[in-house]
Amino acid sequence: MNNPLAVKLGSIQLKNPIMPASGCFGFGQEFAQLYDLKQLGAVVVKAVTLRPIWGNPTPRVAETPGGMLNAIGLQNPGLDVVCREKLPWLAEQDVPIIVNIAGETVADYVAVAETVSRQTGVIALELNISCPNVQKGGMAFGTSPETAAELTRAVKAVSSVPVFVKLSPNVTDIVEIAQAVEAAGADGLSLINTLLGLAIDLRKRRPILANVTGGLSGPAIKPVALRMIHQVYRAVALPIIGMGGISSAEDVLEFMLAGASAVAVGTANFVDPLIMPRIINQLPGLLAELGVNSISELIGALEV
Amino acid sequence: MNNPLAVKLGSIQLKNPIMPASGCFGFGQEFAQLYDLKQLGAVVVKAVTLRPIWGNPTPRVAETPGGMLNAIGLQNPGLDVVCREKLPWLAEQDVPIIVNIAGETVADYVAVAETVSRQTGVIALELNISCPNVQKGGMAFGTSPETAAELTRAVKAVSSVPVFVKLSPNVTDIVEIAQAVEAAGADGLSLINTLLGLAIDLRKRRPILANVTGGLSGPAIKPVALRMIHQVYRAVALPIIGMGGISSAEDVLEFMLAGASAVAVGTANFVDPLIMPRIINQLPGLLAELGVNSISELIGALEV
Amino acid sequence: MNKYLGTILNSARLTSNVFKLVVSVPELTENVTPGQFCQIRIATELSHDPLLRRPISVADYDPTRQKLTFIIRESGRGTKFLARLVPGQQIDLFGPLGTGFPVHRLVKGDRALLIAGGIGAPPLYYLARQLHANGVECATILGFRSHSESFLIDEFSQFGPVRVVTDDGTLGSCGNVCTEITAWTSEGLDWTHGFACGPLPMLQALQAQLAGDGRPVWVSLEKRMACGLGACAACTCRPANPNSTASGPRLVCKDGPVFLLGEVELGE
Amino acid sequence: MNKYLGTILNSARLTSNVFKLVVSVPELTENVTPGQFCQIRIATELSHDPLLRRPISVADYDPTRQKLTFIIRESGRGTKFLARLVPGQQIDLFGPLGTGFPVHRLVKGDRALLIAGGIGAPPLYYLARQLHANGVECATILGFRSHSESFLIDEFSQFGPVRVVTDDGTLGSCGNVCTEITAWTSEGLDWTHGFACGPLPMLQALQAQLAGDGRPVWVSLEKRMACGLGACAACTCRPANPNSTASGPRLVCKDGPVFLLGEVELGE
Ligand SMILES: Cc1cc2nc3c(=O)[nH]c(=O)nc-3n(C[C@H](O)[C@H](O)[C@H](O)COP(=O)(O)OP(=O)(O)OC[C@H]3O[C@@H](n4cnc5c(N)ncnc54)[C@H](O)[C@@H]3O)c2cc1C
Ligand SMILES: Cc1cc2nc3c(=O)[nH]c(=O)nc-3n(C[C@H](O)[C@H](O)[C@H](O)COP(=O)(O)OP(=O)(O)OC[C@H]3O[C@@H](n4cnc5c(N)ncnc54)[C@H](O)[C@@H]3O)c2cc1C
Ligand SMILES: Cc1cc2nc3c(=O)[nH]c(=O)nc-3n(C[C@H](O)[C@H](O)[C@H](O)COP(=O)(O)O)c2cc1C
Ligand SMILES: Cc1cc2nc3c(=O)[nH]c(=O)nc-3n(C[C@H](O)[C@H](O)[C@H](O)COP(=O)(O)O)c2cc1C
Ligand code: FES
Ligand code: FES
Repeated sequence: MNNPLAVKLGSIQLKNPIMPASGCFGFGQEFAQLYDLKQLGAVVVKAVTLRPIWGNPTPRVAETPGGMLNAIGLQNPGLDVVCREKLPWLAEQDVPIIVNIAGETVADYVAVAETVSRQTGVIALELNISCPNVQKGGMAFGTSPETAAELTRAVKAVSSVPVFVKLSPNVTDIVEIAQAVEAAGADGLSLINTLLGLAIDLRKRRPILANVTGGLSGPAIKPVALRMIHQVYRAVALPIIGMGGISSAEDVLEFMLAGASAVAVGTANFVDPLIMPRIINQLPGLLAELGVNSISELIGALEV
Repeated sequence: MNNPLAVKLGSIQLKNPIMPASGCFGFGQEFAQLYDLKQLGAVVVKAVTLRPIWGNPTPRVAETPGGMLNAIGLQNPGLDVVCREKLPWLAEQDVPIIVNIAGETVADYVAVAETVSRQTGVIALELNISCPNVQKGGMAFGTSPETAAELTRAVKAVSSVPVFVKLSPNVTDIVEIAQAVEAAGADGLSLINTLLGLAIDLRKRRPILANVTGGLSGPAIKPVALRMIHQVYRAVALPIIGMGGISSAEDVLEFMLAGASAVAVGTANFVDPLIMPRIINQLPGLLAELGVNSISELIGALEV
Repeated sequence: MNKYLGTILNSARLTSNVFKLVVSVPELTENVTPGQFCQIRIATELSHDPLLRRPISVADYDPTRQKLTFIIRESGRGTKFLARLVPGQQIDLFGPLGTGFPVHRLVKGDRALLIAGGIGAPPLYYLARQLHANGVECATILGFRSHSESFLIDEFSQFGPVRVVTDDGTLGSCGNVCTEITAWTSEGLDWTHGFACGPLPMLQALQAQLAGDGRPVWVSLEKRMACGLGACAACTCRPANPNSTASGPRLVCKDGPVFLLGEVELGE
Repeated sequence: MNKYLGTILNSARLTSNVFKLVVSVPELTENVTPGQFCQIRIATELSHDPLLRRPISVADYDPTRQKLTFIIRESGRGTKFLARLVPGQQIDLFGPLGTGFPVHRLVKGDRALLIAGGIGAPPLYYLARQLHANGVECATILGFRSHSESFLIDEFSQFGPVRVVTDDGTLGSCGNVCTEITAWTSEGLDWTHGFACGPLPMLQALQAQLAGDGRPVWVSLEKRMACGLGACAACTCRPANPNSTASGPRLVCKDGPVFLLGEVELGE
């Protein structure tokens, strides 16, 4: 019998379209205490940089209506530790790995991409050109089509696995950026990263986040994510990993209708740490209820 | 005794900083059944265009997590009816009027501005260059600094009252647009208009809105609004009317800390139709609790 | 119209997904016309989600004891919230809103035909009670998907003859309200004024069936709303004859929800 | 650690803004260490706001009857929600989380000093009960702003001597926990292990006062959290000595909330 949840992300075959969003799942070890990671379509790990990063001062998170801000600042143990400890452990869990990579310069990205793409279990890279919480690099790469394309080209040249470029929603025209990275050879797109936001502590007259601003995620941004995925899906041919506020099996299918071939669940893991296996278990029943044989039929099937 | 709620919007003196956001209050007649409009700092009316507009097909609104989408499409009875019926009625309520104006071409805007700015009771125009729900004009004017500046200049040339330019948040760099309209002679800024979003009816596989996409408003967008106001406040000298998700007296003060000299309450009027008088009544107590003598001390007082 | 705090007196299931809420609203002294509705707040003041109020028709009103009744079908998040309310809890109501049925256009001796599809029945119940009290004869057709989804049948029977029709024939005759109008008419049903509430396809079919009939039929429409008050233009509908005078857009929340069948275009 | 459904057994006010929730969690069979906490979900599954869970320390645990106690101060939206819960309602708990107090590092004859500031008292109560059961002597200093804000005094008294200190002198001595440590020490207080929980300024003052003391003092820290599990890096703190081995960032939710005083930088 065919697996109704199987999807293809370009050349990549996944047993289901559900994966964690980068930064919301660490390197998987903590959630593995709660359930078997093998159930997931893939695991997207926290952004990896060349050297270890401490990240921003705390507070790093703030709750907002229907969402949250974060300004983690890419805290991670750096390429060496990731390749020596984190990825080997994850590879043993028998789940496909997608590594989110970040850097301050093109050379940083290239160095990380070259090494990390060759680690066991890594099936794709996710190029984070959209982190709003670092001074250098990050979102700066993601708001200009030219720099986004240049970076994509450089990483593609060294990566041994497909490269997904993760776009920033903080732009006037996301389609323009998507087309630029498509032309530069990207194998797929991830969207969206967080919207830049500010939360204020009225009594202290200060921003809640030590970093002043942070990235807005969670259900609040879902309509913006769906709109951008829909726009991009119609304009480029690349497979899309969709994300932004997903918190139910219904949300997953809405993202696929808008054009996502797979989805990432981020903030919702904090609300319900068991959400991903729950969604995976609910999807077959929901598809049956909707009269859909294979989830991949829904990709881009929105009628407008 | 001094009025602790008094604020100045450039040359305009308001008895308090609370006004409805354009499009969420019609021309005031409906809410006047619930309370005396004289209590408000000002009334901002629905966008007025040269000719009557029917607007988009329905459904025109969709609920989203912590927010809503609208695609009204600038439905309004047109300049003649507004000047003949709506504004005279409002002027009789003894509340300052700010008229939001929209159009498809620069000439449209100019024609509306010229006439409407001379109506009794009108203290300012709000130039809507950020409506995401119309095919022509609207947001197109608000996403390029050049066209925004050109339109501002043209309207300033004919308006007999101060002109506030209402900016779109759907841009990479809102500061750049703000600076362009400042240079073009704007007297103030209103921000933010709605974020472009999409909501999907999973069972019908169709967008919920007949117009496909719509503008996201409500608490969900509050962090984005605060961030943009903060950025713009630091970069331009113009007074700002802040809006985007305000639904409490605390929210009002947060917007003022970020840099707003006055605020507009939009979507929250639908959640609680009595919200504006309630906020106005609560503000003096809240200020006292915070040890603030005059609300205008808070404008831009965020410590970063 | 005003914002009121109500206290749940009773919550009861009528079918597996339809429930009745009886709410005490001590401060309500306004008149409530059948066909008017309330915008019910879903979340408490500590939560922003679900954000918007839900429009729900008044299914009954007892002005001496200030008791409002709503009959609600659990469909999405908001109505699921309402279904969980228990006696003693408070809800925030904004209403009564809109223009209801023209109860007083009918006088003793007039003969009303009430046509309800599914969850369209509640507002017609309050209407029937008032018409009956005014000496108007009421005949009612209630359409449901099946026996298990039927409700309010005995209640309508207090006011006159009731015919039930179901899609699957598990109760009453098999068919829909249109086939039942035809059947009952051939058996001698006679009416002077019609009133209908139900799903859009039912109203469209009714409009086709009764086109040119001449007798006035009022229908209660649904439209996605934001303000419920006439201020936001979310709930616009077009007059059926755009060349008529007074041809501007009509608002379901203010000019409606009750319109004369044929007065406005029927659409989502 | 797991996600559990609990049922409120009891909700009671301890002061005007501190309340106690007793929750039955039949499926909880794990060990719960004093100092561990739960992430409590605020909104129901039908609502996205307030979105995040709230970290609340376990104030007591009865493993035979699977009853968890939380003592909570109403401050913002989330704790206001929790304050409205009534017996019979269900809550969604994720826990027990984090690394608690090293109860078993102390043995019969050791003398514990417990230092609590305001809402810092609850986790120390559960700790005191376990230490006492293990034969450890417990001396407790409870600091409050004033008499009206005091709570748990009798409860701590079951386990040993208690000194109360208030900012305004309305109960016990006038001062803060630091002045009380000094006073009590001069009156002969003798302890081998310290445990503290309270507001950041109190912990900072304690650190200054006890610098170089030599006796181990464990403190329970607070930090804004998202996952509560160690996966998101929201709750990082820096080791106080960045040149020490094992010098990577520490996580309050996983490596803490209990740290040895002096082990990590104290900050918001
Ligand atoms: C004037 C009027 C009177 C009504 N009276 C009743 C009644 O007496 N009993 C009853 O069960 N239902 C009634 N409805 C329909 C009821 O408003 C919807 O079923 C309800 O809003 C759905 O909310 P939800 O949260 O369950 O669904 P969701 O899908 O979560 O709702 C999402 C949004 O869409 C809106 N929406 C969804 N369906 C409808 C609809 N059919 N009409 C209008 N808005 C909708 C909601 O109000 C909300 O804003 C009435 C509708 C109108 C316009
Ligand atoms: C490990 C740990 C144990 C705790 N134990 C208790 C306890 O037993 N009793 C008790 O009353 N309080 C305890 N707190 C503090 C409690 O978590 C906060 O008071 C609570 O989160 C405030 O939520 P709110 O919704 O009322 O405030 P809001 O201001 O609405 O909260 C907004 C956001 O900020 C976070 N936040 C606000 N204040 C704090 C804080 N002091 N610490 C961490 N996050 C915060 C909230 O969790 C939420 O994400 C503990 C905190 C931590 C970290
Ligand atoms: C705490 C946190 C940390 C994040 N870290 C990263 C990261 O390291 N790299 C990245 O590309 N995106 C990161 N993101 C963005 C998410 O991967 C995701 O794009 C975004 O949160 C929207 O999805 P959501 O609404 O489901 O959370 C982070 C998000 C959060 C909330
Ligand atoms: C139903 C609706 C209609 C609106 N119409 C207009 C309009 O005509 N002109 C305009 O400048 N903004 C319009 N807006 C945007 C609001 O004025 C405001 O900028 C936005 O909704 C953010 O504020 P809020 O979150 O408080 O609603 C409209 C918003 C809504 C929800
Ligand atoms: S719902 Fe706002 S005008 Fe009808
Ligand atoms: S809260 Fe996520 S790592 Fe601590």
